[in-house]
Amino acid sequence: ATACGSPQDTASGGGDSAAPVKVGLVYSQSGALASYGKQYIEGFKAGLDFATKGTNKVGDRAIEITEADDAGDPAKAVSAAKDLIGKGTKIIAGSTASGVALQVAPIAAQNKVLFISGPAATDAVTGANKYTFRSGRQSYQDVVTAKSFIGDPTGKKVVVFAQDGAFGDANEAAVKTVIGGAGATVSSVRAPASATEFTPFASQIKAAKPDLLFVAWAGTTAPAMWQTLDQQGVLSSTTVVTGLDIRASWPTFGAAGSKISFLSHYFDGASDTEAAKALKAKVGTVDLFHPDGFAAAQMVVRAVQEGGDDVDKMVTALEGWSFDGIKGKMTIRAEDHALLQPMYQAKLTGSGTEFTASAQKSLTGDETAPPAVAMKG
Amino acid sequence: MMEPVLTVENLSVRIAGLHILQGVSFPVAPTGVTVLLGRNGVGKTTTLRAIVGLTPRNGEVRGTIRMGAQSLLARPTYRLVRNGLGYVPEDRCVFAGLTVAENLRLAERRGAEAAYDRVFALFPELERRARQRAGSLSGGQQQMLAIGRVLLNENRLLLIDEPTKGLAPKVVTEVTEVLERVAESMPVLLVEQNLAVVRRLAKDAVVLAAGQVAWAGDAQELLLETALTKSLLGVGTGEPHRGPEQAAATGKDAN
Amino acid sequence: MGTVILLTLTGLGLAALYFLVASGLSLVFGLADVLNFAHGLFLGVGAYATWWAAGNLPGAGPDGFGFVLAVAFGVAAGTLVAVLVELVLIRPLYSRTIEQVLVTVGLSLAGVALLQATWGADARPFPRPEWTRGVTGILGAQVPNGGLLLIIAAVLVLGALLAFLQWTRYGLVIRAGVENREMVTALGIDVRKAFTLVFAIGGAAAALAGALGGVYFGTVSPGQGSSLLIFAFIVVVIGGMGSVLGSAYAAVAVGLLQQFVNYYGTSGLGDICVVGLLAAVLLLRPQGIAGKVATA
Amino acid sequence: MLATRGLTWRIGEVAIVDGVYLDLAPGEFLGVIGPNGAGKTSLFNLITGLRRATDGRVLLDGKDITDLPPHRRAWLGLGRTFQASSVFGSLSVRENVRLAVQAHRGGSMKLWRRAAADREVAAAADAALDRVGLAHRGTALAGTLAHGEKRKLEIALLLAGEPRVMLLDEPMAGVSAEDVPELVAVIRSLTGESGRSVLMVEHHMDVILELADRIAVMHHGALLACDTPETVMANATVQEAYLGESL
Amino acid sequence: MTEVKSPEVPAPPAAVPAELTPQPGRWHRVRPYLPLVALLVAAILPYSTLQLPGIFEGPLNSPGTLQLLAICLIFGGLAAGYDLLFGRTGMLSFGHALYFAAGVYGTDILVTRAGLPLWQAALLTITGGAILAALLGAVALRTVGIAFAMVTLAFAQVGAILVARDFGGLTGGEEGLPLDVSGLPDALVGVTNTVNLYWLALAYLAVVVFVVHRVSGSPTGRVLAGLRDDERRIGVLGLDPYRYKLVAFTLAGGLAAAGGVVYCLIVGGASPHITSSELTLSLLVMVVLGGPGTRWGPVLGGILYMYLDHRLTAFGTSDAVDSLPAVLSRPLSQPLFVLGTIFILAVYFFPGGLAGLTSRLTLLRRSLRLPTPRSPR
Ligand SMILES: Nc1ncnc2c1ncn2[C@@H]1O[C@H](COP(=O)(O)OP(=O)(O)OP(=O)(O)O)[C@@H](O)[C@H]1O
Ligand SMILES: Nc1ncnc2c1ncn2[C@@H]1O[C@H](COP(=O)(O)OP(=O)(O)OP(=O)(O)O)[C@@H](O)[C@H]1O
Ligand SMILES: [Mg+2]
Ligand SMILES: [Mg+2]
Repeated sequence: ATACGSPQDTASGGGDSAAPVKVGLVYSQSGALASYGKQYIEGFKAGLDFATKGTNKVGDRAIEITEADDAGDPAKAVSAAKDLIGKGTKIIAGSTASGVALQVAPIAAQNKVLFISGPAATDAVTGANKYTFRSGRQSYQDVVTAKSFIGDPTGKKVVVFAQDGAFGDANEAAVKTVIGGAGATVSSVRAPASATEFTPFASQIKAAKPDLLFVAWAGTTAPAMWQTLDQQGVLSSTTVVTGLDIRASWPTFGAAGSKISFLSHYFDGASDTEAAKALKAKVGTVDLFHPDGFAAAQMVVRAVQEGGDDVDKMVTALEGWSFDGIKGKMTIRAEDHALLQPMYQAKLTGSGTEFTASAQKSLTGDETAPPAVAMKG
Repeated sequence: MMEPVLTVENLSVRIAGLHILQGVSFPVAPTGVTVLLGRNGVGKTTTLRAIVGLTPRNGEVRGTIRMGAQSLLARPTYRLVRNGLGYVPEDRCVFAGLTVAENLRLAERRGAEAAYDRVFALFPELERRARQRAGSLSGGQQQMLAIGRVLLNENRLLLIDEPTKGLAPKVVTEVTEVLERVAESMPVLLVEQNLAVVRRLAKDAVVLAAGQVAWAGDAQELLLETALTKSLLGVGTGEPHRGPEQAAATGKDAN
Repeated sequence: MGTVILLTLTGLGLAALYFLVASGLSLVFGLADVLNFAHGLFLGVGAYATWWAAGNLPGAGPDGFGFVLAVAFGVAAGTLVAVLVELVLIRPLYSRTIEQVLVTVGLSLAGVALLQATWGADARPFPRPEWTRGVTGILGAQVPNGGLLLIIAAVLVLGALLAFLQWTRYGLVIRAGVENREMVTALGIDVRKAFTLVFAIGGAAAALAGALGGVYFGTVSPGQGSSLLIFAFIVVVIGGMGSVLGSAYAAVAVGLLQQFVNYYGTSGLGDICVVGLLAAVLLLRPQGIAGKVATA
Repeated sequence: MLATRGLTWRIGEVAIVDGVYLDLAPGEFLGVIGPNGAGKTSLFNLITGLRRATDGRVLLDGKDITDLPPHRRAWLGLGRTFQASSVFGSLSVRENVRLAVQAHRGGSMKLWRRAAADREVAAAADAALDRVGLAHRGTALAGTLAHGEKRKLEIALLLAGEPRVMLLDEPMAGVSAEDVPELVAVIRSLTGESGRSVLMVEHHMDVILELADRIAVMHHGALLACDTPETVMANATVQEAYLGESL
Repeated sequence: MTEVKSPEVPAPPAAVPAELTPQPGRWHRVRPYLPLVALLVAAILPYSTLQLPGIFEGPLNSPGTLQLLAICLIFGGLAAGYDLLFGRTGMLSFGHALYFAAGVYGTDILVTRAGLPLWQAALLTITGGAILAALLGAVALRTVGIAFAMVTLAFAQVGAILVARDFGGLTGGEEGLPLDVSGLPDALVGVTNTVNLYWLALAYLAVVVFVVHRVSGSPTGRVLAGLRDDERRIGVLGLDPYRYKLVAFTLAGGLAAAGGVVYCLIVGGASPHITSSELTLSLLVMVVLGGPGTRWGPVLGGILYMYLDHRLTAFGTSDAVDSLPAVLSRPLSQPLFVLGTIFILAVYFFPGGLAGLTSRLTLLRRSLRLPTPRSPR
């Protein structure tokens, strides 16, 4: 090899129509979201298998996957993305954490590569730029599902209980638009994400006497939060809606679990599609973020099929595309790349460490569609 | 001559690359006071600390140090002390945050009677100030506490580093008297700059110079020979001399 | 009225948790002079060991005597780890404070990662007696029993620690050894034993906090210890390094402040107030509430 | 020149320094003696501002300096040594003195000049080292000096500041007998120059008697006597409280 | 009033700044030029296509490698700046991350939210960072020792809370704030231009090292070294310790803010990771790992730390680790486990830090050449 080169070299991808297609997966293999990442990658592999019918090839081009760990840190994700792009990767997928997705998205746009965000739920990924897509659901879709629990919202009183920060802000805003916009009065109780003692907040909620309580809480303090809401009698006095997290978290709801109405992105048994069967055959028990990986693989295959090495063609091929995913019919909305998909109402039953979720109702992708946003870049 | 209580042979200490002691050998007689003399920085403190196993971690000790047939090198300090080696350091090192009583209590040993009456008889001040924090004692008071602490137990040998440093003349006299009485019952290896004190106490003397023993023998003989003293210590001893060598209090107090 | 009582008692519960974490930290910090960033690890070990014992140890379980046994096992495990850490890692580094910080930081990273490697990153439901899930009505307030349990434990630990330090010979040795380790040895005392003991006590207190914290939170997760640590540090500093009693006062102040401000003020203000309290205390009394006035 | 007016420092109920009135004339050498714990070091701490007096005033040239921080007092010409050597252990001996010289020449912030390049400072520092006989140890780290050598360095640091009023706290402590006359000569030469005043605590009576114009005796924080050496030595109370019977 | 001494700060191991003790020897004449040579080598590094398998993913001139190197260089500079406080003045600040974070968020907000041109944003940010340091330092420096460490930690904690609270949507909360690159010079955008970011980082490092070197060799630097040993003595010599410490604190804060500006460009945004107290702790680790109070130690420590932090994620997922038995591979696949273990080992095997290594090697070499004669007898 030569020892000298230009500092602005980047490997040019493709050109050779039989060369493998490089796909980079940047997600959390370690760190706090490692188990989300694990589901994502299992789902992706099953999805790739499903979409290529076990060949791992699109046409005669093999799909070559490179995985990189971001440990939940945007700086590491950006480094990994730059490294992959420098090596000629045209497709990057992954992003377990919202912060990571938001910082990788501009990199993709600057370098004109396709980026398919994963489990990151932030609404801001939708419409971030022309090159950015998402394979999972977004907060807005959660909230629309929550709305389905109260029938006619007119004149009802809704309280949002959420963490400080962007995640809480997004949820509060979504509830105000969706449920408030439909005629309910929405107020909120916010707590620091680091809080360990929830009695003051439970008291505030109880004093507000809501018809519906929407809880948006992520993190390890959630069980303590639920227990406090239960102990202070909040769960038994009103309808409480929250998102159903991964299976591992179900037992942590304890007794509170049966008193909560869950909206769900996905759980084992929520759907019975071909894709779901294929996935289940691969991974055994399906969990929350398997579908995100699965859909990402489906999108990657579609992009390569239609676009080859041309990223702009890939984008065109994905925009407006509908496909049969794990959850049923999924549609990539052309205007802002939102992924319209079915959502579920669920109930948790069981005790000890054995809990099962069952679907109460499922909502179609159109029913839960978020309002379209303008493409930012 | 009787079997020495402690024998130092060919002791060599390096600290941080400096060769401070270069083959020092001397015996310590089983009775009375053996005094270690020498100019500032010659390595007197270093010698005592090597004996009691407190050479700093960047130091290196070679040679032999024996108490009877037993070698002292490479044994942890606390064991040496429990075996009857009492040590009063140069800068006193009382525990500033503890009371006087607690400082003394710390020196008690399991299974041995602590001789409080002896200590309080020698230093009544300590009894009066039993509940004062040692850190707020003056320099001299701290020195008394440091000596008192070691007298609480029976020892086979006492190592005392400049006990009169920083003490008022009156207290120097008191301390000297105490040491004189102590020396009746146990041998002492004393580092002292105050020649008046040396004259009063010392039986044997060892003079260090340039990292080696320059002179060893009978202390009174040394002090009588003005020329010899002058050449070894740089001072005349013609008349009783309240040495300028009286050093000041250091330690954690005051300032 | 009910609200005030509720906030006070739950605030005290929080304070008790802080105190349990902080007391061990304070002892090790103030007395052995080790800024122990690995304290969170001891907490995690205690919590996981309790969790494991409740499921796997014969005789132990989530309720009644079985639970006591599980907690005892957890505390023993935490103590053991703390002692090992002291013997193997800290002991060679006494009087090299910065290196100790480095080692304990390394240890906290590695240890938490190890917990995560073994049991996964996700929170696990914690075994706990039925009683602790309930509430007790006190003057119209529904006070969680988990908090009450913490308060009782904290008071017992406080009493035991004070008695130990004041009245035992080891307590004395520990207090002296902090000032001048060398001189303690020169009085014929094996000071290293005392420091090991301090670590054992710290480890035990942390492990107990971990186990009871598990009851309180309902779950155990690898990072739980570290997230409590920052408040524990604040409590230690406000209370005065090395002062167990000071830690108790400070814990109560911090717990109540957080609780009340979070209720009456806006969210997040509680934490900021605690930080403000810390700054104020340090500026007015740099040695903390009960810190010793060192003579300079 | 330097005066204290009822200077008092209490800790709780105890008066460590108890209403001390002292006057130090220009060029005067005042020795301070007193038993251990009499409050001599504490008095120095009050005068130099390391401790805040609970009561009373400190005047320098008639100006009230009681509320000034230590460095402001140093600017006005107050310098001291410490009973327990306090030198900059991680700097070389020469750097120690250079720092003191630099402090004396005005402590303005110089972030961008090379310290080593300042020849004047270096020369002044070397001169100070020479005077105490430490020139040969210039490159040694101050922290590794033997006790006696640190004492000398302390004095060199003081000299470098060219103070008008010097407070010496047991300067002879731990100095080799051999070097004492030399050091005494250095201290004496200080006073000769341009009306400098010295306040010196020393337990060593020979030195005090040799140098001091007047001697102040402290006892239990209070000033017992302040007079010529002869008068003080003859004072029965002093004999009893301080000197004790001769060895 | 009695003066009160707060409990001992863990005083940094005393080291004589190299520039204060002239070292005679063979190298004497070459030495001053070594840094320049190193700088030159680092500057032309991106022209090399050298492959260092196992050390970097791609050749030296690939964007991934350059990005990683750039981040390492930034932290090298950051550690060197922190050493001005810790190693050279003996101030143990636990809140240095705050000024770095102020640099990152300041730039990001001014560019993205206020739309300022980069140079204005950078200038404002650095000035602002220094002023912030001056203001907070003025308060914190009223305490000493551990109390000082804790007050600075507390201030940094407030910073972290403010960022997490996301007031007015300014900081993006836990999701962070991607940098809007539309107003940026083209040379700083895109993967192909990573090399420019690398040079920028190198320039930052060079500036910090030069400033720190210059300052610690200056009369003021000597006072700082004196402060490290005995603050009381400095006061009695006629220097105001407070003023000098404040200058050092402000300068270090300004340098950290400048580092934040460059870091923001390199990573392309801000995320709350950089506000955590762990970052300050890492700075401490970097400095101690390298050797406090030495010219190159902190730089090397910072570079090494960041390198390990980023590369260990790749190591953990490598096949070599995967093929080990589970007892080993599970912990080894946790980057933090490996990093933590490395610190611990480093403390035992490189006491005095990396910088101490050279002197130890010299000692070794010398003793090999002329074995010390054992004294006879
Ligand atoms: N930790 C150390 N590192 C480097 N040098 C040291 C150390 N301790 C002592 N020394 C050096 O060893 C020599 C002997 O010191 P030591 O304290 O034993 O002298 P000394 O005879 O007790 O003097 P003094 O009468 O002043 O107490 C001195 O030159 C001193 O500089
Ligand atoms: N911080 C403090 N707290 C309580 N008591 C103190 C404090 N500092 C000094 N003292 C007490 O004040 C008295 C005077 O102490 P000081 O150090 O001034 O005496 P001194 O005259 O210098 O004695 P010496 O000659 O022994 O050095 C002593 O009794 C001492 O115990
Ligand atoms: Mg000595
Ligand atoms: Mg004194």
